[in-house]
Amino acid sequence: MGAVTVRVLFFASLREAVHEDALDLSLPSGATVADLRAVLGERLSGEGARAIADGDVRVAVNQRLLHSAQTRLAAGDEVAFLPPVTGG
Amino acid sequence: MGAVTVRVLFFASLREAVHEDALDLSLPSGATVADLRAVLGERLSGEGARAIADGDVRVAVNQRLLHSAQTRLAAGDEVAFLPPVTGG
Amino acid sequence: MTVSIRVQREDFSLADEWTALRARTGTGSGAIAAFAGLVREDARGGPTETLFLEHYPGMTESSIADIVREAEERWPLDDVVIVHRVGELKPGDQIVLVLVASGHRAAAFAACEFLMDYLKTRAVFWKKETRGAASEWIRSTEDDFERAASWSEPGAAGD
Amino acid sequence: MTVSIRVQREDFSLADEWTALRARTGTGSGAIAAFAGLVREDARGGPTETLFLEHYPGMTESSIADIVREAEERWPLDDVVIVHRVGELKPGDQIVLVLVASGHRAAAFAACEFLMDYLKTRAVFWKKETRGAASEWIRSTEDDFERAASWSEPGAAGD
Repeated sequence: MGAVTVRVLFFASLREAVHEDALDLSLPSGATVADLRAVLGERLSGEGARAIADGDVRVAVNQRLLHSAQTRLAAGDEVAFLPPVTGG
Repeated sequence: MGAVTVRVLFFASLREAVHEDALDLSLPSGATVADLRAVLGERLSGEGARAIADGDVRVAVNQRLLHSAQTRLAAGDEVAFLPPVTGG
Repeated sequence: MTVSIRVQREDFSLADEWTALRARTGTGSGAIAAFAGLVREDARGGPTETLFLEHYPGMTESSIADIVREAEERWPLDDVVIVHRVGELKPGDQIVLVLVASGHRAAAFAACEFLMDYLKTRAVFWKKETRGAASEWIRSTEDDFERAASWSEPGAAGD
Repeated sequence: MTVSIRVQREDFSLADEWTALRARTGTGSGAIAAFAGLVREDARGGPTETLFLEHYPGMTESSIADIVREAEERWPLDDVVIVHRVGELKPGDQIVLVLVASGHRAAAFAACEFLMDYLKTRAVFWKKETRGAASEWIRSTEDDFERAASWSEPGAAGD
């Protein structure tokens, strides 16, 4: 069992709270989105961790909104944290 | 009691049936739209007379649709015979 | 509120009307809805059809102005432009243009559609279709007659 | 059916988009509805406000494409153009343009309004308002949240 590297994106208010618009994260094979959230919670600053933990935040994997936090991630996946959209 | 001269206009299919787009008509003072219709019925060709007698034809005096055939006409009035409008 | 109503033989340019409206409304109007109607190709595949449109100069414009006033009472509008062509038109030619500027998206859409509905069914125009050698004045559809009933004043029947 | 969806920092020209659409549709489409949204002046008379719009490149466009497909299923459409700006915008700037060509007037209007409703409330954009020295990300209104509920997949809650 190796590791998978995924690309994590932050948008709008989350981008500002995290002070990054993207980062690459290495996770154990078989890691789920819930696992990724836990890793991020430790790695980010308090402000960033609180922002992505907000109940309104949605996660998209490869540009599709997630059905379940138990979705397993694969190498090269793009995982985006999205605050509620406001429209244009 | 003198006479009043009114301008009579015909549009679309009525213009074609009457073979005129406009004519000036002299009527006795106090003449109504019903009187004008009677005068036109004698003066126009059979085709023109039948066309303006059609129940769908509306009459406008000075560009306002008529409420009553008993409306009296005044000198210089513009009396228009309108087939049903079709929109643009 | 600026209202411009023109019935003309000449073609019109949406781009020019749009630019002029933008210059008048400045930054005050958040929403501009536009509609253009064109002469459609003959769907039945017959010989190319031409359309001849006739109006009653003066009355057509003032009855359109009445409807614009009705729209103004219903919705908050900043600017309305209506251009309607008359004379001989071919498939692909532009017939009608309506532009409506408002502070509100829903008002701009609703007023634009309301005005187009009036223009296409109840406005004082008459249409003649020519298909090859045959030409005829178009009769309103039954639906149009019903809509048109509200256009004539009460008591007009039988005149 | 031609669909063009662009999210861009650059301004757009309604006239150019219109001319290109007319060239594509030829004489087949009888009805073209258009809508442009502009940044409104600050109604409260405060310091001039700037708006910053952010999107998710790729996902924003593909979610708009999904909605265009939904519109195509509901109405007979010939051509759809959507241009949406992102980045920093000032009062009077154009934000969004939607053009819809159809054989039918009602379909063109309905689809144009349907697409605008999506773009203004549920599309993947985030807005930040700057008023003087203060700036904040706009929260959706309650109404927008309700509309947005149908956007996320069942089971997404709690993710």
